[in-house]
Amino acid sequence: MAFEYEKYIRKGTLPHIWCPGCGHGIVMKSLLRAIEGLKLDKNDIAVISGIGCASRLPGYLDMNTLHTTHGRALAFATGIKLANPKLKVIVVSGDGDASAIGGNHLIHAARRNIDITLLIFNNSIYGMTGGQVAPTTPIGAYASTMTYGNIDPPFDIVRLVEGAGATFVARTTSYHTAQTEQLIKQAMTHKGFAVVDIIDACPTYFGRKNAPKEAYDMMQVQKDNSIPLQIAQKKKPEELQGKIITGIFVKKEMPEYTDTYYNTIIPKAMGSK
Amino acid sequence: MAFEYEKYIRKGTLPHIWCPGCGHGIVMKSLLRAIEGLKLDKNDIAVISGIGCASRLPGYLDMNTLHTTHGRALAFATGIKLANPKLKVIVVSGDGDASAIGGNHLIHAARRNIDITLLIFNNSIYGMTGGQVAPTTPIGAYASTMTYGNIDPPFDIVRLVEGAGATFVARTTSYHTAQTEQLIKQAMTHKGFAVVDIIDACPTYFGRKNAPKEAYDMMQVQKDNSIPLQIAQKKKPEELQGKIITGIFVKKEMPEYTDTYYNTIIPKAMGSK
Amino acid sequence: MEKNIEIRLSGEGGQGLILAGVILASAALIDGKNAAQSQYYGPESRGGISKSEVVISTGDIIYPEVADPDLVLVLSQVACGPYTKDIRRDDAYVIFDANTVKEFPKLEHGRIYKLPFTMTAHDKLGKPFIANIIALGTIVGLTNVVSREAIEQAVLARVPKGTEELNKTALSEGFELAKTIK
Amino acid sequence: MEKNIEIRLSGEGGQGLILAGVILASAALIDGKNAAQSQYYGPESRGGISKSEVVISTGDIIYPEVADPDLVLVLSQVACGPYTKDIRRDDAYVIFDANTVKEFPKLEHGRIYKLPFTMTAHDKLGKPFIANIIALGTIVGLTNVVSREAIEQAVLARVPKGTEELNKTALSEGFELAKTIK
Amino acid sequence: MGKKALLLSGNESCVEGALYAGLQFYAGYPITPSSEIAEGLSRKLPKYGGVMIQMEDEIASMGAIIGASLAGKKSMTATSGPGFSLKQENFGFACFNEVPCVLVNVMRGGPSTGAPTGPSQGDVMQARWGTHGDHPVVAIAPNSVPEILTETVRSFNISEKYRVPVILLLDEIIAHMRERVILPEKGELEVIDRLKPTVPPDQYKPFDISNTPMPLVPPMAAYGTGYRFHVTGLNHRTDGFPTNNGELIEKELLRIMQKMAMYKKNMLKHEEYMLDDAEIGIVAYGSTSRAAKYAVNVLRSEGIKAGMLRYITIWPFEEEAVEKLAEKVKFIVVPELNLGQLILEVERCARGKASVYGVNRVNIEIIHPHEIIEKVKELLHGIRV
Amino acid sequence: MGKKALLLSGNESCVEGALYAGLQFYAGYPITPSSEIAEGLSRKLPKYGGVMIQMEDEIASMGAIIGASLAGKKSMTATSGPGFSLKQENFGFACFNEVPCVLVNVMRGGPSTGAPTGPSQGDVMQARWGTHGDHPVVAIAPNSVPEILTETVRSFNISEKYRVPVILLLDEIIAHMRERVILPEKGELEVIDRLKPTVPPDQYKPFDISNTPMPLVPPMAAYGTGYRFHVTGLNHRTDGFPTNNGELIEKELLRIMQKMAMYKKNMLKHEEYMLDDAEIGIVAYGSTSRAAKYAVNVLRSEGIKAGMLRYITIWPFEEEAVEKLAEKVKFIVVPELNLGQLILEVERCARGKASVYGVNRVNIEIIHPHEIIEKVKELLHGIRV
Amino acid sequence: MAETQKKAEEKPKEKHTIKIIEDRCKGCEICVVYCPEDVLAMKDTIVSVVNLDKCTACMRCELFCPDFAIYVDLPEKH
Amino acid sequence: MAETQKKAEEKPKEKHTIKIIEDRCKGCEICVVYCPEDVLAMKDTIVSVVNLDKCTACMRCELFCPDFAIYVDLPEKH
Ligand SMILES: Cc1ncc(C[n+]2csc(CCOP(=O)(O)OP(=O)(O)O)c2C)c(N)n1
Ligand SMILES: Cc1ncc(C[n+]2csc(CCOP(=O)(O)OP(=O)(O)O)c2C)c(N)n1
Ligand code: SF4
Ligand code: SF4
Ligand code: SF4
Ligand code: SF4
Ligand code: SF4
Ligand code: SF4
Ligand SMILES: [Mg+2]
Ligand SMILES: [Mg+2]
Repeated sequence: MAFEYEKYIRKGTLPHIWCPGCGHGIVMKSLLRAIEGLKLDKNDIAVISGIGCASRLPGYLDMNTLHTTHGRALAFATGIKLANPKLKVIVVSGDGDASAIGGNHLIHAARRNIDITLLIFNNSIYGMTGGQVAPTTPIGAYASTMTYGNIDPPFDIVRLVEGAGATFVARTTSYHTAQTEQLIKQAMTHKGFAVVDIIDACPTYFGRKNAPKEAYDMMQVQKDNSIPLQIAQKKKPEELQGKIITGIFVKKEMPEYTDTYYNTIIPKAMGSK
Repeated sequence: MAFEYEKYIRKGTLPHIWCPGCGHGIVMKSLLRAIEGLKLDKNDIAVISGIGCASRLPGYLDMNTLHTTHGRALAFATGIKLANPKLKVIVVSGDGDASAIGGNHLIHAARRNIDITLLIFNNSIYGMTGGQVAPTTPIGAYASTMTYGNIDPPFDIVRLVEGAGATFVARTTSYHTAQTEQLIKQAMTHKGFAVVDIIDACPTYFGRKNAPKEAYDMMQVQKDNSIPLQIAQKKKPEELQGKIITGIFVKKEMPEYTDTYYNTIIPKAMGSK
Repeated sequence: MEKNIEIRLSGEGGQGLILAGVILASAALIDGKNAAQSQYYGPESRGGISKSEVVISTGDIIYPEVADPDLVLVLSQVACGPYTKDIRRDDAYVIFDANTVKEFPKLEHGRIYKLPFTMTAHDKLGKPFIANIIALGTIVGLTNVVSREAIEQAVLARVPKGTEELNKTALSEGFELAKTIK
Repeated sequence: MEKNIEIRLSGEGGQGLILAGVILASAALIDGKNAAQSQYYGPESRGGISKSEVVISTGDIIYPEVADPDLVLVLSQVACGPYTKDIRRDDAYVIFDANTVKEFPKLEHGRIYKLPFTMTAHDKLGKPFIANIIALGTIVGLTNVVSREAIEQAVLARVPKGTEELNKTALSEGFELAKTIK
Repeated sequence: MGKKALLLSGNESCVEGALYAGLQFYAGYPITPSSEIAEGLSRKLPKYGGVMIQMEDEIASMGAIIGASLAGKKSMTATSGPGFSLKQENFGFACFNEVPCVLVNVMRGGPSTGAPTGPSQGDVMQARWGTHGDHPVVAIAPNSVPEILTETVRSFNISEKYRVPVILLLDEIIAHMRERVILPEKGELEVIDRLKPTVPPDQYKPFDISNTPMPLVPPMAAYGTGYRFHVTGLNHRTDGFPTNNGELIEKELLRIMQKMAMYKKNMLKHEEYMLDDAEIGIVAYGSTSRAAKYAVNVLRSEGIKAGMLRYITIWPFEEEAVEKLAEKVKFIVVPELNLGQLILEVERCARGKASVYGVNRVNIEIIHPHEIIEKVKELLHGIRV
Repeated sequence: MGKKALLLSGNESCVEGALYAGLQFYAGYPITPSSEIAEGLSRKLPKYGGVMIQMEDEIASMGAIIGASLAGKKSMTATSGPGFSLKQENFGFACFNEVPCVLVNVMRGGPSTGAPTGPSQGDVMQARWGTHGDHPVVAIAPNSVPEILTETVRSFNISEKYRVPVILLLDEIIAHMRERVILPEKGELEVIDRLKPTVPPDQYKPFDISNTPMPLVPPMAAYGTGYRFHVTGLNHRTDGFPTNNGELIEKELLRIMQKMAMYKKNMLKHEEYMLDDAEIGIVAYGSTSRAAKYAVNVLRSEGIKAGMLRYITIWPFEEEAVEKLAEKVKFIVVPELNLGQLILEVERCARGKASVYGVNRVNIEIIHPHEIIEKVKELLHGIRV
Repeated sequence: MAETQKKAEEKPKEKHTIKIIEDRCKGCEICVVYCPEDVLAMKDTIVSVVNLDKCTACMRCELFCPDFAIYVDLPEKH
Repeated sequence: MAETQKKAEEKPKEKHTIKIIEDRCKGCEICVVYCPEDVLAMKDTIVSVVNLDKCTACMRCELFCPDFAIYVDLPEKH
């Protein structure tokens, strides 16, 4: 075997529950390769998720795992990280989980710059509940709660978290397995809140009402529509319409929250009467 | 009387509950002048707020007013606007109300570009509950829940809502009464979601633990620290440390949500069988 | 037929059991009868155990699920255990897919049949997913719980455009299978 | 003193009534007694009705608020109505600020005094906000509910650094006022 | 049977009921097993000129429907357990301010995320007590697909007529089940709209009952109609403005509760099945009542005089119905798809006059008639388990 | 009285209790009248090496303390009504996954925003039923400032020992009141820590009870200690993984409830005051019980044989205490700062053996002893109001 | 600078008065501090006019007062 | 291009096999479509190897399979 994924997977949990062709499985593999690349001990990794198809991921991982409530993974993760700063904390979210109901925790985690890596499995739809519109669904796309085509302008997750203060922000697609692996590695190495927006495919529900329908075709679209940031920067806005710009958008050093707490507040408090 | 504020104020409701020197009253006056300037009928204005000192404002206005739950004003306002699109809808929020507990509704209203004007009375603190840290409190400032000085990096509200997709974003201070009036007017004229971040002063609680303490001194700081955007753009980042950059940051035309719903979805639905 | 007819279609997610149940219930309505259709499925999008139940009656339907099965269809191995254990009547039909079910549960009651729905779907029609419609044909052929016209009309009303002929053929295949055991 | 002593300090927000109550209760603790202090204030930061109640006892304090007032202090007009109506004892002290209260409620019970706390604070000490401490001095002077040492110690422990002298003077002024009516 | 019979799911039937009742605004957030309500309305509501919006979460959805209702539109939201919990704060706002609206809760297996596709009746007590503070509540639990339609209409009617939010408590079984429904013609069912004020705008107070044709129910103006009023979640006076005056606070709270007491009889609804000569009482609601009815039939066929009291309106709880029942039966059995919730009310109202026993299940299956039958027989033969 | 007596508010006393009990993580969101707890911990908790964080809202606060508890730290949050409503969804997660933590709810006037500085006991039923689905709950309601300290310690102990979230229900009166408190020395009060697993990591299952010294209570590993386990809000098996198997689902839910039943007696606590020969029973809790005790004294002094049953642990409800009381008294009076909540449980458990009457107030004032006294006299003289 | 303010400053110094609503004044001193002409002063905890003659009707006091307590009463209708 | 992928491509074409875990394969066809050498094909609803010889061990099937169902079994330990 070229890569021993099973080393990180809980025995007896495969096959997973995802549909044929669901991109979540592809991203999961990229995540595992990234973890392997960082040579981390499974005991030191905590993986937390909310609710949704993507959020079923932690259950498969042989690590410290927690499957919380819809949208709230970052809040639980904040508690875990602050309670045990030596844990490497990864949050796995669907786009709905992270940016719809979970939007507030997203921007606040970004603001605090707490050392959590957030992976958004962004398939532009609510998979788990059957294809309702998400805050990431493109204008005009069909969804079970957008019978006449979506009129809600989608978030640009990258700009959203950047505006909220995130110190590491990147984007890739499930098709770009190597880039995903690399970006996750860099995100996990970054000290502070790091977000990777991973454009992903839900053939079952996004595909049901939109074209293309097949998983492999959806991956092809990811491939064809992607433009690396360096190239995109040289293009005009019109040329970037509908494109997926990939790469690292933000990477900056700022005090990390857990660190500041333990190294500033506690000493100050202990010093004062 | 130079300006007849009372025309817009409900009889018998003054004096208001705000503390001596609280900036909320100054901003309220700027708001009333802006409304007068737009020659709007009081019957056609709805003013909605959450909970907090700032959120007590609607009660004083002789308009359609609603004082909701903490952080949720934009959600209620969205229902009002969609139910009766001819209403001019203004949401009045404290910084905590808008960006702490209400952060999710803030970014989603921005994303939707719904025709609501949001005024954030940004005094960098939770006034109503007694001076706890807010997501806008500067690093190092003291608050009743930041005994050893604040370590939570604050939001830049302008960047946050810009990142979320807002189509009109401006900043001013309670000191700049004329600019506040003008910006509110422009925000209200803008078709879409418009945010005015108004740097404001809470002498009682922000002043209690930080310098300066007096309302007039806090206003002086607002004055001295403000730099208009056009000038700021010519300065280096270092020179802008701790400065309040004022002016209009974003102003762009995008389809407005209510409009799109009534003019796209409904006709489509009625047309289809 | 005074008593309610209680039918359970079981198998796993992806086999079109819910659709089959809905079609059967619609057919009952077309015949002027009353029907209640219900289902269970898990969160897995594929492979999870699943069932669809239809109760058909000329009068009111009090209990809307299968309380005392008249017919149980089993299209997959996972469904065998849980969904056949409440068969209490000797005249109840228990119909297994002979291709997908390998180990058959020991049953104390019921008339047991093993029919090649999946194989028929695959070999004769070239579409494995059509086994549900074939099974419907067999059920109606066997029990006359609804009229042949009604089931045909109901199938055509609910299947995707362009697949009408295929589905009609599938139904007929089901009726043929019913004849083999009647 | 076997019975609890029940004291109510009333007025409006900003008059320092809560602080006064806390000081009085602390003084009781210094004397080795038991005390319970409670308060009510509205959301207005200024002008809203407000009260602070202190129950002092050598034994357990069962009901922690004023059930049967021994002393009611009224420092503002708004507090007159609501906070004097439950006075049931003829020997209860009812002390109004003669400067801030203009209309006095008609009371059936109690020993009623009107004392110039605000004026004393303003004219003699130049600090209107110190009326609360003056009133405390008067209360202790009148009732001996706590010792003079205890109240002095309690005041000094709770007032801002640098205002110790001012507060001590204020207390003395209060004791003086008490003498005028004793 | 002149009109066409449709095979509808419970959720679809709810959509039809809401449209029939005049729904004009829906805001929701998807959650199994309620999502088909939003999906159906996404397609149908704009055909009626109404607005359907998917909000960012359940909290926002509840806020939006309150806003829309205050702006004069009949409003609804739908959810399931986790979302029901999230809506509680704003739901309390609606209760307190007497804002008409309908909150559909399609119950699923709990607690927490539980079993999203599993049936349950686990939120019955939450419907009564889920938000903080004392507040009026109406909760209605139909037991069939056609009844969902008529009870949805009744929910809107109660909500509008008495200015009280109504919770429509469905369970996953009937929400997802399909049954025959005949859509009512226009005029066939009563449709009630809220009372409008008759006083001129400058005399209008949103909670004033001195000028209402319906005692204790204040007429309700809509934002944007020239009536400029204030609404707050703080304790308020009849003019809608906040107050700290304890007397006024209590008066207003009591008025709302008295309103509920006064009209309670108009909100209540129950079904009695073979109760006349019953010696054994079964108290049930929702899908479980269908197993109970089946059980009654079986028991009767075996000569056991069982009868069923089915609550259609669960809250306010019709205490008298249990009191009466307890007087005459040997014992009462309460089957519920939870660990015993409404049984507490049954026990309370039985006042010791009849023993009360539960039949409970939380294994995400519907209660089977045989379980009820066995329980009754067991109790009859004096065997306690 | 060797140790120094401090004048502390109830909220300050709660801070001292939590620190004494070993609190290591606090997450909260400010709300009157609970904020002083967060403020006190902001100053004191880091002195103990613990973390105090103000989160973006109450939902996040509840989530964070669950996370921290799973990472092995004793955790707490504090709020009031509106925040209590918001925390319900995540609170249910903690109940279901048996995550030790303490949720302080300082009750204020409700419903909705209500009267933020007004006292209330309006969330008593919400504490039991606020989240969806069936779930275990412990709620404790002290009645004095010193008791807040000891009951906070007891809350942590129960929570840790039995793996159950505990709600500490304070009311605004005792939270803001100041009384004399003597801080306990180290060792003076018992402090209990959760059971740690004894099996090696590869055999560990987070809800497995086959290897526990305390029947039905699974030992609890912490994240990051080599025990790699899974926790989910879905219905799960003993190994923590989700399941759709109805039998397993029911088994696990019943186990949690059985655990509560088994240890209920260890969680219960009540005070009996002059009950031995009582002819009139007063059932009370929280600040109201102090008015009740005062009333008992006054009534006794007038020759009326009244007595008080005070619930300190409210949930689980000690049914037997009321049952016993109902057997011997003429009637029971239940004073509450709400419109009648715990009285429903009292009524239920009295089983008709004694009539039960409420004394209720929602005018944001504490109940006065005289109101109770008058009610008792009125009832004694046969006058019903 | 916005209209209201500009208008006020350009205005010729006509006869006008400063109106103080004492019930509303909370004594924050903002008007006193920001009056460019020292027209106002605190008297106890409330503001009062001490030098009306110097007043230029610049409107600052009115614009800044958070409490709707001070108005510049211009003679002509605006 | 990331390490894993590069490494695989540079590798000399040694003897290797494609391992398919049939229980896991959900028949999404991704591996079939993205195999550059047409090594794979669908057989019923499951993938199968039809032309191992052409396989270059490029790893794409393994990288892309969402179901952990197909692996390139390289002879040497990695
Ligand atoms: C409080 C709450 N609201 C709603 C739901 C229902 N729900 C479950 S997952 C989900 C959205 C899933 O979409 P996404 O997060 O994009 O993940 P995906 O399934 O697409 O991977 C929703 C709305 C829930 N479980 N809890
Ligand atoms: C759900 C809920 N949580 C908390 C509170 C308590 N609360 C009331 S106002 C407020 C914050 C006020 O700060 P801000 O919004 O900045 O307004 P300001 O008072 O400073 O004008 C808080 C936390 C509440 N009322 N409801
Ligand atoms: S529904 Fe969509 S997101 Fe969910 S498993 Fe299936 S393909 Fe993936
Ligand atoms: S507390 Fe602060 S924000 Fe609130 S009224 Fe006082 S000064 Fe203004
Ligand atoms: S108008 Fe200008 S000059 Fe006149 S009092 Fe006011 S601030 Fe002073
Ligand atoms: S600004 Fe207004 S409130 Fe402040 S002192 Fe002047 S008049 Fe009074
Ligand atoms: S390794 Fe490459 S060439 Fe070989 S089967 Fe996989 S995709 Fe095809
Ligand atoms: S990619 Fe994986 S699951 Fe899909 S067909 Fe190939 S082996 Fe099967
Ligand atoms: Mg998604
Ligand atoms: Mg603020």
